[in-house]
Formats: sequence, C-alpha cells, structure tokens
Amino acid sequence: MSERTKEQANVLPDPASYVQGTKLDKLTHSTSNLEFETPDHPYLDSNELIINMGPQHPATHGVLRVILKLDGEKVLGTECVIGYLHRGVEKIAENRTYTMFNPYVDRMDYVAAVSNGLGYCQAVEKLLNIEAPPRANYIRVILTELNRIASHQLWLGTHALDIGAMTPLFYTFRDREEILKIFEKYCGARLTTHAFRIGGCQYETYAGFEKEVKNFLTFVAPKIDEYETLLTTNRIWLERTKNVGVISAADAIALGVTGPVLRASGVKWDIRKALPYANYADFDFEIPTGQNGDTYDRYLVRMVEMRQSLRIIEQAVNGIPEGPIMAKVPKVIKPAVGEIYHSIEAPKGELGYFIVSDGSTQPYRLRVRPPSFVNLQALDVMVRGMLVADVVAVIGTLDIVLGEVDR
Amino acid sequence: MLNYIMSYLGSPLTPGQAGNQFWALIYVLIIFAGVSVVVMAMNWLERKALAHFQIRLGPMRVGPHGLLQPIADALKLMLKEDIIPAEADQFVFWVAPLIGLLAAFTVYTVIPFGPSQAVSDMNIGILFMLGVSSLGVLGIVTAGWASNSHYPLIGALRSSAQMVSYEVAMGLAVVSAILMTSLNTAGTGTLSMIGIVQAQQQQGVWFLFKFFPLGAIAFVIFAIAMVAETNRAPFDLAEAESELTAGFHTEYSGLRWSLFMLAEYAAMLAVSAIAVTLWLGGWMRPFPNLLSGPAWEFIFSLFPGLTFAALAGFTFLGTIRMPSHSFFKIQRIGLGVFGLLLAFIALVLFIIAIAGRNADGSLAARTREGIDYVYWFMFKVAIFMYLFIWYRATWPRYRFDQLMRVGWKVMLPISLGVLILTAIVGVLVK
Amino acid sequence: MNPVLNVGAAPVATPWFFYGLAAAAVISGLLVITRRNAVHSALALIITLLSVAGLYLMLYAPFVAGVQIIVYAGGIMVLFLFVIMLVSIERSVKERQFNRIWPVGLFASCALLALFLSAFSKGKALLPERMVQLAEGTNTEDIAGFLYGRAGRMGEYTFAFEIASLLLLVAILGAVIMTKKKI
Amino acid sequence: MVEKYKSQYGSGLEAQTYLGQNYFSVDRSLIPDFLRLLRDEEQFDYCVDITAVHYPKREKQFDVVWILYSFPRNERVRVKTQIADGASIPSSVPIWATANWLEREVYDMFGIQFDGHPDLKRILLPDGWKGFPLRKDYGILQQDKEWVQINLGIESGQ
Repeated sequence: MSERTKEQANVLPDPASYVQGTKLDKLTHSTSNLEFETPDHPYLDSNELIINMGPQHPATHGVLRVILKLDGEKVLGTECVIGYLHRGVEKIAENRTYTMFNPYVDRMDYVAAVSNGLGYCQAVEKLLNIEAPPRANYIRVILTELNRIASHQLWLGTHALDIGAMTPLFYTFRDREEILKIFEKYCGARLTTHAFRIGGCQYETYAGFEKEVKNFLTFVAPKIDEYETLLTTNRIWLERTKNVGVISAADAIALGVTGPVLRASGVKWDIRKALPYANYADFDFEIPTGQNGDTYDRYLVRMVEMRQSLRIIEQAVNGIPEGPIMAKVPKVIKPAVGEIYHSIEAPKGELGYFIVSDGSTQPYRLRVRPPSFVNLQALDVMVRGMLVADVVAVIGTLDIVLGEVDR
Repeated sequence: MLNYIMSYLGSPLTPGQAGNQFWALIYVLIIFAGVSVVVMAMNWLERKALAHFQIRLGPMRVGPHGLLQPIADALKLMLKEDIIPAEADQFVFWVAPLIGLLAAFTVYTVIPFGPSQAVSDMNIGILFMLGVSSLGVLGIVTAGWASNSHYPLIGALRSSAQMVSYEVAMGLAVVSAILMTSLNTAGTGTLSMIGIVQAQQQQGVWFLFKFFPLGAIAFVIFAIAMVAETNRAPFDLAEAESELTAGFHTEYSGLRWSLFMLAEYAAMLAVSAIAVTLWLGGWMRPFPNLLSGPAWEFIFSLFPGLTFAALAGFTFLGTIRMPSHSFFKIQRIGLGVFGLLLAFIALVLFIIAIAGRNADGSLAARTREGIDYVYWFMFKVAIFMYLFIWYRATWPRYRFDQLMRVGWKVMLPISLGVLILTAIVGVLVK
Repeated sequence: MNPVLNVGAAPVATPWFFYGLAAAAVISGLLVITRRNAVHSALALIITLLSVAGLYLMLYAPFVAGVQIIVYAGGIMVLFLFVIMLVSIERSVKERQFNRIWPVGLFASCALLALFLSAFSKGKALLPERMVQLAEGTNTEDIAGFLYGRAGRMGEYTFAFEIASLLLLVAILGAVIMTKKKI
Repeated sequence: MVEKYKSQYGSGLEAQTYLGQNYFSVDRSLIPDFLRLLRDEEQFDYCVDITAVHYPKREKQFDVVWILYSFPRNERVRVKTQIADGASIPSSVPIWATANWLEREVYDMFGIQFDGHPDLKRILLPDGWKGFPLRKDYGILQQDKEWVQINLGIESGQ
C-alpha cells in the first residue's frame, strides 16, 4: 500500500486511471482490471465479499451508502450511492424569489448554515452589484468563523467516534453548545440560522454580544488543547490516521478536492486569502497546510484552523466598527439579466453559487457547488487497497454532510 | 457432572470444604448468582463511570441515580422479541450464546477467592482456566457464522484471529509467572491457582514485583492480552460499532443478545481474576509481611466495613444534595434507604471484624478471615474492571492489521524474552 | 465424602461417566463425517474432542485433558472454523458426500479394526496387568519429569520430545515459506 | 490570452466579462480541445464545477457551463457552450477527474449526454426515474408517479 501511495505522490497519473464508478458487478470474479496486486492465495476459493455500508450505518454520517468490494478486509473498490436526501434545492430556487430562497440554503450544510447563508447573500449582492456595509461584514465574519469552529468541532467528535474514541464527541458537543447559544441569542435559531440578509444583516448585535464572543474565545482555546491531549499524540490515534487515506496534491487538484482536505495535501490555497471576500483581507491569519495528505494531516490542519478562526474572531471583535448594518437594497430584488459565480471558503471547502438571472424576481437558474459532494468523489481513490476500518476513518476525515451532498 | 469429577480430582486437603460435593454445589450456586449480580452492577457502573468521563450523567431516571436501571434493562431484554433471521442457521444461532456463556462461567470453578473459598483446586487450575476461556471464542465465531450475514461474519473472522493470536502471548506471560512458583526449596512449581497464591505468600512478594521488572513486564503483557481476549476497547474489533455496526452480534436481539453481554462481562471478571491471582497476590492483603502483627491485622480487617461505610456516606451525601422538589421525594427516600442498607452492611462488617479480631479459630474469626480474603480479591478485581472502563473512555480502536502486528511482532517476542530471562534469573538465584 | 483413589486402573468417578463420554465421542464423531454442512461437522468435532478430554480426566491425566482443550478445542478448531466459514455453504451442501473409493475406505477401516482386535486379544499377555499408578495430584509433575527430567537425571523422553519440537519448528518454517510469495 | 485564442478559433469563440467575471462562449465543436488547452497551456488545473442551464425557447436549448480555476494564476474563468436537446457533448473526465460526478449530475438533472463518460448514470435520483427535474418544463410538484408507486408502494411522494 505504501509503495502505491509513494508512486502516486511522485508521478502525476492520468486522471482517467482513477475514475470512479467502475461497475462492480462486472468485476465480481476477477481482479484483472483493478490496478493492485491479486490476493495472496488465488487458488483458495476466496470469493470477494460485497458489502453494503449504509444508508443506515453508524459511521456514514447520515444516509450515505457505500458499496464495498472486499477481499477479506481489504477494499478492492467502492461505489457511493447518494441521493437519499435529495430535496431538489436547485429546483426550489427557481420557484422562489431571491429573498424567499435565503433560508433554504441553511438546510444544505446544516452544520455550517451561517457559511451557506453568507455565500448565498454575497452571490446575490454581487449580482446586484452592491456591497454590505463594513459593520455587517464584521458581524458576518465573526459569525462565520464561529460557525467554522462549530463545524470542525462536530467533525472532530464524529470522526473520533468513528475511529473508536468515544469521549471527544461529548467534549466537542459541550463546547459547540456555547457557539450555538451565541447564534440563538443573535438570530433566534441554533442550527438553521438564517443569520444574514441580502445586503447585510437584519439584526443588530444584542447587548453583550462582543463580551460573550470574547468570553467564548478565552473559554474555547484551552478546550481545543484538551481535545489535542486526548488525540494528537495518542499512539492508537496516530496508527489509525497516519498514512491512511492518502491523497497527493496532484490527485487532490485533479479530483477538485477543496478545503482542509486539499490543504492537508500541501496545497496552500484558501479562498479567504486567494480571492478575499467580505473583509477577510483586513485580518491577519495563517493557512495551515499538511505534507502527507493523510488523515492525520487533515486532522492537524483542522485543529490549526480552529485556532486561526479564533484569531480572526478576536481581531474582528476588537475592530468592529459602528455604522449601518444594511446596504441600500431595493424592496423587491430584481437583478439585471446576467450570471454570476461566487464562492466562499466554507468549513468543508469551496462553496460556490452560480446564479443566472433573467431579470425577474426569481433566479432563472441557481447552481450550488457543494464541497462535500466533490470531496466525496475522492473517497474511492483514498480507500482503495486499505481496510474496512479505514473506510470509516476516511469518510470521517472527508467531513461530508449528506444534506449538502444530496441537496 | 463436571463439578462432580472436579471434586474428585481436587485434593481432599485443599480447599477444605470444597472437596465436599455439597459445598461445591453451594459454591457453584453462590458464584453463579454472584457473578450474575456483579455483571448487572457492572453494567450500571460502566454506564455511570463512562458517563462521568464524558461529562454526562448517565442513567438517572430509573431509581435514584439510575440504581434500578440494570433491573429495567434486564426486564426489557427478556421481554423483547427474540428474532432469528430466516436465513440463519437456526440451531447454531441458538447454541452460540450458550457456548460463550458456558465457557465464561465454567472458568469460575477454579478461581480462588480465598485459600478455601473456591469451588475446586485442580492441580491444572491455570491450564484449565486458559483452556476454557479460550473456548469462549467459539461462541463468537459460531454466532457470526450462523447469522449468515456479512458484518457478523467479518466480526467473527476478526475475533477468531485476534483471540488465537493473543492467547499465545497471554500463555507465555502466564508461563513466566508459573516459573516463579518453582522457586522454593523443593524446586517444584504448581499450576494450581491456590498453589500460585500460596507460592507468592511463601516467597513474600507479589509476582508483579518479583525479579523486577520481569514480573511487571509479564503482567503488563497479560493485562494487554486480556483486554484483547475479552474483546474490549481498544481491541473491540469484533464488535466495532462504527465499522461493523455491532459485529458478531448484529443479528442478535433480546435475551440472546444479553447472554452475549453477560458472557463478555463474566469473561472480563474471569481474566481479571487470573491477573490478580498470578501477579497481585490473589486474596492476600497488601503488605502481609511488612505490616504484620495483630494490630495491623485488625486495621486491615476494618477495610471492608470502611468501604461500605464510605459508600453509605456518599449515598447520604447524594440524598442531602437532591433538589428539595416534591418530584424527587420518592427518589430521595429510595436513595436514603439504599444508603441505610449500605450502612447496615458496613455495621455488620465492623461487628464481625471486631468480634473476630483474635485469630483463635472461632466461628467469628474464621468468618472475618473469609470476608477479608474475598474483600481483597474483589477489591483488586474491581481495579481491573475500572481500568476496562477507563480504556474504553480514553482510547480509539486499533485497526485489524495493527492489532495483529502488535500481537505477533511486539507482544510475542517480549513475552518470550521475559520467559527466557525469568528462567535464567530463576536458575541464577537458586 | 472422600474420593476413593486407591484402585489400580479403575477410572475416577463411576463407569456411567465413561459410557456417557464415550457415547458422546462416538456419536459426535459419526456426526463429523455425516454432516453435509462443514461448520456443523466442526462443531461436532469439538464435542468429540471435549468428550475425549473428559475421558483423559477419568484416567488421572488432567494435564493431558487441559492441553487437549487448549490446543485442540480452543486453538486448532478455531482455526478450522476460520477456514470453513469462508467456504461457500451452498456449494458444499450440494456436493456428493462420499466419492467412488468409499469401498476402499471401508475395507481399510475394517482391516484396522481387525488389527486392533487381534492385537488386543493375542497380545493381552504382553500388556501389564495393572497400569503404573501415578500419585494423584503430582501427575503433572510426572509428565514434566518424563519429558524434561527430574532433579539430577535426564527424563526418559527428553530426546524424543526435543526431536518432536524440532520437527514442529521445521513444519512452521515450511508453512511460512509456502504461504509467502517473496521472503 | 483572449486575443491569442480568438485568432486561433475565429468566430467559434467569444470572450466576455460581466461584473468582473470572465467567461468564454465557445462553439460546441471546440469543446474538448479548448478545455484541454485551457488546462495544459493556461494552467486551469482545477475544474470547480460543471453545470447546465435550460432555455426551452431557444433552438439550442442548453447552456453547458464549466467553471474553471487556475491555482498558479489565481484566476477563475467560465466556459459556456450551447447544445440542442438530445445532442451529446464530449465528456471532460479525461481532462479533470472531478468531472465524473459533476457530469453525472448534469445528466441526471438535464438529460444531457456526455460522450466518453466512464459510467454515465443517474446520481442523485434513483436509477429507474423518468424525467429530468431541472428542465424548465418539469414542474416543481411533478414526480415519476409510476416509480414511486412501484418502489415505495405509496400513491405519491408528496
């Protein structure tokens, strides 16, 4: 396995060689057209096992169904079956006005609803060619970064649970609760927040908002250390995550993988830095990268990202200006004919909105570029030749949300 | 029948009463009931302890602090529908949990809770124990196969490979402890469980500290292997929840499933008992040589009572701290009564300790001795049970190939080395 | 009730235990070869092995009984099951249970039985009247004495024992080499 | 860059900018070559998204849109082409591996065929589903009643 991954890292392979969705039924009794070695005992009657993981399985994070072809415990191939949570968000968008559609985006990546809302609002603002006022941008940044921490915390808990460490789950949920409390106080909702409006924010911060956010910062920093004491140097954790689910930078780019998964492969790319939106250009923060592109690096990258988010929030809370929170937006939003693509760095990767306007009050076409969906495609490349236990670890490390995969 | 044979096999001298079949039967019944009750209590303790590790409260609703939860669980499991999958191998599916349970409980026939507090004293005690506990895997393997389903089959394959591998390291660690028993004037060791503890008594040291660090290394290897042997975290691959849903017992439900749980906890207790017997001096109290004399004897005999008194104290504290809402009235009364019960037990234990303080062979003295033996044995086993819970709360799960690698490439060479070194040091010391 | 242990070769406990265990061993032995399902056969074989272990116990050989349980029932049978479980049941059930050469097998087993019977009847005089009575409780030590030697002198079978272990070692190495493609 | 390609392809290519975002409208016949060129020559190594837009009133009903990004240039560009209903378009899986699922989704939602795709089948909707939901003539409440009745055993999924 390690030889294979080394090879992968050195040579940029022809993308066609790892295309997904090779029909499993065709391969049932031969391994000839698979790229890895044949089983050690071809003369034993070693039927490959086809296992159906999900859609109801403790470790598939929702209703993902993965069909695994196994030789013993070794994964020969996978096929993802998705769509169990398909709600037709893009179709709904075509039948709602721009304002009416705003709450729907929260239901896609429901653990990072604020990010979804930010991406959508900014895309429409761009289409209208308006800018949110600075104070609104600061509030947006604070809430979005809080949401990134919450999303990473949820990821960490479930990922650790998949690998068998039960306890971090409860620690992360305890601390995520504090973020949800801030959301609830700000906009009345905890999960599907609908925090932003097109043109800015609807709500002014509540009294004591800044103090609570600052309290949260001092509260959560030692908690992140606490998670790390449980996992970072834990021998079993290292063995379970190092060299597991390796994806090289070339592969990651070819497969369109974004977010922490891409950064762990060594590509220093973050939309907040590369194509700054809101007012991320004002803040001083770093983009963590990994070297090996394995599960452990992705874990480290996300841990550092949480700390960097804290840094951003601290700067934003200290520098939050006075002023209006809503730009001048017409009562009825009717963008001119045209199309726009806008993307933000969601906790899971590049979340893009492609909106086509025909000049009416409803989007003519609204396409969401979901990070989870595209990242999930890399699963097959990452788990081939590994063991069943690694499939679980890799699904966890991809940090997918099925609401976003299926939309 | 087995016990009938065992009683004949057992030397008529040790363990005193157990040579008698009537007593053997009584012991068997006591142990069967006792282990079942302890398993239920363990169930509650594990849930509570795990919950507190994880900043939760655990069961709180059924009875004060969830004290009646095990009973509710047992009732629920008994009343649940018993599903046998249509495609399963009916007979094997039916018999598999019984194999596991049988193996787990048979082990208790040789566990010495005291010099005469055992069902039998076989001269192959430890061999028998290892052999029977290794039969437990048959229950898991047949269960996984009989379910005729993929996840259970993978679980069964994993657990059979795992248990066979770890038994080797475990056996070698045990052998190094047995070697230490032969360091007496006669030069003959023993396989008898009671004999092993007596050997530690004669040599005046727990085998954990013998030839330091050799005994300690063997003990650590055994302590790791026993976790693997009982399929507990971090070696719970056979029932790895996040990978195989529930592993070998995925298709089991209701009472049959609870038999697996019973067998698992019984096996945990059994392997802990082996570890205590072999390395931690079995029923002996701490420092029997250093702190000897009637005064120390008396102080140590107060420990059982003190333990129960402390438990009663905590219970009363909990009663006081309960909210003074009328909703909690019944819970408060229940907890108070439970505390009183514990206090009563503590009182009885104190009375026995004081009444039997002179080692004069009277009934009170013998009772006190018996209680001391059982108490210290159980106390040491309890430490291991707590460790089992602690492991589960702290560590992620090993992957299968890593588990095998640790078993064959790390534990086996180390235990072999320890065995050889122990033999060499034993000869040199002589 | 004090167990009576002074009768020469008389088995421990009552003869009924012998009959029960022997019957269990024979019946489960028959099941081993007649069951179509290989896993059922393996389970029956485990019962056979355990019954034989019980017979060893009756013959004052607890050590052999214990080793029988550990090695055969606990170790080898688990590996057997491990392999058997991977074989497709549907196919093995359909296969013919006995192949063409069963008359040969029958003849061979009858001949073996006749050999045993004749050896038993004709050579009875050669067998000792009573078995050597091992002191109960030190039986394990006696085995150790035979195999490894007692204080000061070599055991009767030490050499044979070491040869056997060497043979096993060679077998293990051979198995490893055969299964490994490249070393 | 634009000039270079314009001279190369002539009328088949048009470069436009709207609200600061650049896009090429290219002829369908240029599609695999132009995309490959963008990847190899211009370092657009990351295919962000592939999607389509349906204009039922047009003769060539569909716009297929590639959104590309270049890491070295830190620049985003869109490529658009028009195709008729029932017409197929060369798959870009050999160019960017990520196109696999994205093209499957476009096929699933619009019924656009991609030639040379390794496994073109529905991804979000069930395999036997009839109809392509993101076409404008597909109503928001519309469903494949037959499929729902056969597979779910209920009258309607709504």
